[in-house]
Amino acid sequence: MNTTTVQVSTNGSVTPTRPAWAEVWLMIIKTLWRNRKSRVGLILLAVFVFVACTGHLLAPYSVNDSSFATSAGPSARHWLGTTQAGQDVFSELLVGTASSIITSFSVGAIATILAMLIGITSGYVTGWLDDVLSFITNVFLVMPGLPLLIVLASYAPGKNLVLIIFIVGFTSWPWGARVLRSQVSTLRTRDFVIAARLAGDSSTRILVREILPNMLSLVIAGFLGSALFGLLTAVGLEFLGLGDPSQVSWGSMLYWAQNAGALMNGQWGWILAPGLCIAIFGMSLVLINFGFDEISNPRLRGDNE
Amino acid sequence: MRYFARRFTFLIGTLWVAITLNFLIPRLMPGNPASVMMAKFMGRGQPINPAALHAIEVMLGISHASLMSQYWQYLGQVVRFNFGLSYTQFPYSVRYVIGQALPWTLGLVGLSTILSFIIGTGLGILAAWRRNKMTDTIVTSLSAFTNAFPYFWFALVAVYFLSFIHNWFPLTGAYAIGTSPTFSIGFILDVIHHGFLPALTIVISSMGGWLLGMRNNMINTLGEDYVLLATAKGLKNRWVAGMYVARNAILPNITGFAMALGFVVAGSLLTEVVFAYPGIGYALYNAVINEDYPLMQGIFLIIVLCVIVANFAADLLYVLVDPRVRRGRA
Amino acid sequence: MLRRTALLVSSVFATTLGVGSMAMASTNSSSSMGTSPLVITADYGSPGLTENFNPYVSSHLVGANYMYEPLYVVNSLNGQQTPWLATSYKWVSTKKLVFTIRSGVKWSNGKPFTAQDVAFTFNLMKKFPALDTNALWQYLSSVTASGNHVTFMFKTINVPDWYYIATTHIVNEAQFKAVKNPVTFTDTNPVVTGPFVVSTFTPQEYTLKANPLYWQKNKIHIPEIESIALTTNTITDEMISQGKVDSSSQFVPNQQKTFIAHNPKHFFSWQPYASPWTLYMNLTEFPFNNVLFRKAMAYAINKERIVKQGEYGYMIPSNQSLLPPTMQNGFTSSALAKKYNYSYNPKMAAHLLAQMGLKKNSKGQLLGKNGKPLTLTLETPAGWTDIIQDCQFISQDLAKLGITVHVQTPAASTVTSNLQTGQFQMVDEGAGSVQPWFSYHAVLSSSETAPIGTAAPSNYERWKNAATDKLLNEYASTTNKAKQLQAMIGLQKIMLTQLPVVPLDYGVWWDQYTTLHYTGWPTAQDPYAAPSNYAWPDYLLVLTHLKPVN
Amino acid sequence: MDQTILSVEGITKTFASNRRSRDPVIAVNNVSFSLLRGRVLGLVGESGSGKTTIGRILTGVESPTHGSLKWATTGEESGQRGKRREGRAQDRRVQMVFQDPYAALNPFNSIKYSLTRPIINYMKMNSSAAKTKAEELLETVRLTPPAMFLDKRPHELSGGQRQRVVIARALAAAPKVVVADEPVSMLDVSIRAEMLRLLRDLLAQGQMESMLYITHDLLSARILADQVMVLYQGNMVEMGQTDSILGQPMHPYTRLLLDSIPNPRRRGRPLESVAFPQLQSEERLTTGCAFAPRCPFVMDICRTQRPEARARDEGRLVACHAVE
Repeated sequence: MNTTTVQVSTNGSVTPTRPAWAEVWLMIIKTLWRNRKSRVGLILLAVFVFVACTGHLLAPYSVNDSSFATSAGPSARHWLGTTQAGQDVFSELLVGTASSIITSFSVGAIATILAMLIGITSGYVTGWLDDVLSFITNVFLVMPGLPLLIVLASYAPGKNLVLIIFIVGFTSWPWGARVLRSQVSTLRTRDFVIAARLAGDSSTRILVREILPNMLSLVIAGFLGSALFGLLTAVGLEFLGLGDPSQVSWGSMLYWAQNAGALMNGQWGWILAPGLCIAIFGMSLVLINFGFDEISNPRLRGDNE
Repeated sequence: MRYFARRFTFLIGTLWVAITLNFLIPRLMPGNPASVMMAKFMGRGQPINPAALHAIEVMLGISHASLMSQYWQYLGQVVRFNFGLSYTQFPYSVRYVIGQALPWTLGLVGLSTILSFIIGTGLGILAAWRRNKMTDTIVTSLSAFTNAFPYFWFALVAVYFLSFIHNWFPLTGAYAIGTSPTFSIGFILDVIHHGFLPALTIVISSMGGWLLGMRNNMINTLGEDYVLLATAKGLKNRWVAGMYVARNAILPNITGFAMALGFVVAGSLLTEVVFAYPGIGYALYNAVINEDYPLMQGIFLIIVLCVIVANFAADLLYVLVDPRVRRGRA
Repeated sequence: MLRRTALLVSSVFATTLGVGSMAMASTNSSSSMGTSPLVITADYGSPGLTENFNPYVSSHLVGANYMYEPLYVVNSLNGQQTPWLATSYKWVSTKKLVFTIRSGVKWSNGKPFTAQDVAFTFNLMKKFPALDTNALWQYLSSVTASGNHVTFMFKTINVPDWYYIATTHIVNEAQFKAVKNPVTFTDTNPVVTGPFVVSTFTPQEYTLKANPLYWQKNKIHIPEIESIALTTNTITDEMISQGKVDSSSQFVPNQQKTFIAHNPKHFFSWQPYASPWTLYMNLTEFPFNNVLFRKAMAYAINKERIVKQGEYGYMIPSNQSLLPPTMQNGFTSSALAKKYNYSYNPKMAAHLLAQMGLKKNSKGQLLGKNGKPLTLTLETPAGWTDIIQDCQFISQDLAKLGITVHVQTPAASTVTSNLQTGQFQMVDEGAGSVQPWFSYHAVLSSSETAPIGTAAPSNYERWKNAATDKLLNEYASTTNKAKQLQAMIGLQKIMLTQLPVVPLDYGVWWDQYTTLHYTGWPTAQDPYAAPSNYAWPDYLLVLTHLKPVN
Repeated sequence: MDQTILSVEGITKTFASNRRSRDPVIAVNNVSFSLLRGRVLGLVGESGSGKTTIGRILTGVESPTHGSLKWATTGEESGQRGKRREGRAQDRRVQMVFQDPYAALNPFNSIKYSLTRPIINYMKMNSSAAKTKAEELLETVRLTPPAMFLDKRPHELSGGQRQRVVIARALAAAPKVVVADEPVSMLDVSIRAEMLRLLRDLLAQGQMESMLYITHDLLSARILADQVMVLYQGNMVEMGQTDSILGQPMHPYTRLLLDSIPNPRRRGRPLESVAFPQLQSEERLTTGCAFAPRCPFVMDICRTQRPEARARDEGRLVACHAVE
């Protein structure tokens, strides 16, 4: 992974020592920022995260305020109209950003942690454990996710966001695990890893200090991919009525809008806005991943820099 | 042949995992399947006749045997494609309901997968060939956007504008109401007319993946030594060179093709719901909202079976396309 | 798959015979008789229809209700009785009921309909208990035919059960005798007494044609019924708004705008009230075991907001008596209703809670017995969007009183199972039944309840009261109208003063119809039947009332 | 004087070429040698000759399929090391200097981290003592002032500086044997000789007891190695004192190697790019002399019988039927 192209100033002997991980992050962010596509993605993502944090403050009305005319189309007071229960759609969109992004990132995090546990173990060990883990990974890779999720979610005793996050998270790790496994099995034979072994380091230390920093970009790329997959899957489940409809999110907005016949009723804003938000948020993740493709694949470098 | 045997073992192993999951999930979840059935078969708020309860239990084969013996029995039934009786379409069997729905999904998913693969791969080649030009920027950015679409949302909007407002396409179903399925030109045209918009939404939402994958493969292959060599040797005809590269770059996409099938199936599930297309996805949705658990489980297994058989087929196709695999050295 | 091939083959034959034409969108195209078929959407095709007209199988197609007939048609709105396959009935004693069977009725195969068919129908249910979904044989001891009379003997007195006996689909003995297992019989070619017989079937629609041997042939002006499978609500909404369907019975959001406004002269909806959505509370638990708390609930919940914002204004707030307005005739005391009028009054609710001795903490949260803030759960099935919305309103209303309510939406079967076993705090569910006594019996009778952990048939809140049981029994064991009214008023008083459950808003009979092709639909002015095309046995009345537009 | 430190006895290493092939590749075929105190053994051969594999077996990163390593001082067999799972703690007595100083140092770790790890692990020092020791080591490899280098990261150093760090790290474990695998081939030509001299000096200072120098470059072996062993496709073809091998090569392959060395007076090509027909691993001869297909003096016996290594004068060993 010949990626050490970042130049850090060498002003004398007083260069403060950054911890290794900070170095890794710095390099990644710099590389991302240099790529035009991933820069756009980062900016978009920042906007969404900002709205997620401040949505309840930005929203013109409370999402619990159902005192407005019901099922109204867009107007000056209600930019995206109102719901069948008389809530302001625009406020729901802003407030719902938080739970949608939390869903997306939590799924990404769960899937990434599982992918790391399974993929790295499988890549670092050899023999039967690797065989077993690889088999499980491949099986779940082939297993069509959404039908499995639907079956799981419909058997689940209660419908709530946390449950959806866990179910989606626990079924979306295999792709990442596979990528990480092959990366680890390559890194395992690198000279600096052998050197660390000769230096007497333990396997755990080698993993954490030698191998992981060198695959962080892959891990993050996997995280972004899972986050996108997680958002789309969670939205799909919510749309099918398998989510928690009381939780204001983009997916539950689409569920309510569809059930209230929003398009038939001329309330296009109610359907279009959450869908567009999902697509643009998802696009920001895809765009950032373009940057990661280039970090892990030097041949793609030079794209639109 | 050893390659074939390995892939076949994997196919069987995956099926076994799916079947076992399918067996375990309902049994590990809280809740009593018998009470679901009772709620379905008895009128709500009406007196319950205990004899009727028992009769229904026996009829639906609710077993109180041990988990292991239920498992063996279940395996035996699955092998014979016997998934029991559907609750909502009682007394029709799950197999019958699936048999009704499956051909439509196979047609829709099959057609749209092939279309999206061809279009996406083609555009990917184009984007790689015109790398960093206007075409590339537009095509890749657009596909980043379509890749992040929720399939069903796109379908909702499409059905509203193209079918409801403009009446260009039918609103629902797989063929016109009032016609019966026959093998006639008129009927086939009708089916295509009905399937066009669902297929289109699937193609648009799923081709981005092929496009980006193919573009990356192309750029990688273009950097390979043998391509540089070929160019140096004076393979001046850009078209020939392009095809030469594309043929090699497409190989990883073929495995991706099989992998992605699972995603396309998932996408088609939601699309079928929006279009009320009488396929397996819409059947699954209805099974879920009506809590028709036998049907739901049967459909899950059939989808798994289709996807992994398609995977297996793609593996075999890969052997045909890539001689290195054939010699057992990939 | 075999069936499918058979279907293809048969339709090929049909095509060559010129019966099933390949015309695209034959919807509402004129038939050969010059009158449009009646186009309805009544059955959910999920994903396609499955051919099944066996009236005893719960998944049968609605069309079975237009072919098989009962002894009496009873208006589901007001209990009005119309003699149908029987001409009269008589309670010889409270344990002996005799129906006189109509003569001159023919089965669609040309054979005469007899009392023997009726007796056979009921004895078939005895033989196959799975068919007996109304548990008739819990009370019956025998059913016998002699001449044109059918005699029902009861082992337990149950006068109201007349309703279920009178409205049972009567089947042909010769046909069903040959069926090995009527529980899984799909009855694709039914032999019937009713106005229609099966014509064609595809997974997307089926057609019924007028029965040429029908005994009230003069009342049937519909040559053909075309029943299109319901798919998604949205798509059906789009179809009805384009006038492609004559009768549809489903929930249409905002139908004034999405349906009626498209053609106000011809598009209509009359949705009368049915039994109420009700708040079940677990009476074995604090605080629901205190009548003051239940009264506080009745005052605290803004039912007006529920019907206007949660239910699109289709519904009206429910009376605490549990009976819908149409059923209160002759069964209610208006004086009582006036005296116990639980209209929205949060102050009164707060007052009642204070009277219970519940204190608030500094954050304004109401404290329970253990000194911790009172936190309750309210369940309703996933997918029932309007009810979920209602529950959220309830949660907001109770929050104003300092009570935290978590709305949970598990699968419908989980809710049912929780209700049955008593593992719940509050549930918003439908309560009540077609006839007043059944409503009270189901919700209040101690015979319909069970200890926590054991499945209770319908008294989920676990109301156990000797006085209630006595009143229910008094009603059931007399045919004397005056005595029945007395019992009814006693039961209402219990509902109004003890509030075992809190009814919220009345459900409605969903209905959309057009006068483009047919007139004579039931309306508020002429409520001769419940208007929904799934309403059994009411829709037989509708079909015998409809007249084509020229 | 020639005290054996570590003797390598008949090691063979085979790899399964991949999971589906039945014929394993023989990377090293029955090779024996001894590492002597204060001496450098040069291991010479073209790429794929098995020299790197031998180096890795010495370090314990890989284990031999057959044969053993024996520490002369204790008589301890190191052969059973192969039974250990990979990834376990290694024998600190053998350390390694890698070919590519860019790949041998983790770009994300500081020089201090890389250097102090073996000290902390093997010397059981605390981190401040380890830091002092690391500074000493940097001075030993002539990176001064050491404080300036400790906090740097690999990409802030030049190739030569990095290789010095790699050498310092190898010394940090106080090894008996250092395996230097092409330590200068990736470095700038101008500093190669200096680096080789550094290694020579370190051995002379007693920083290690013996060294195995792996190279494809016979000329560099002349600078560093006391003895040379020439490998061809995993087989030892010739071994002896460096001067005598270079001065009087006996095996045809050694001669070929010498002929292909770029000579300022005789224009030629470097060895690595000599267009020898590279043989597919499966097609390697399992009987007869491995070099036979390319040997200009090939005889019938060469194709049927594997030549034994036979002792010549001055401890010279040659495996060739043609050399009598």
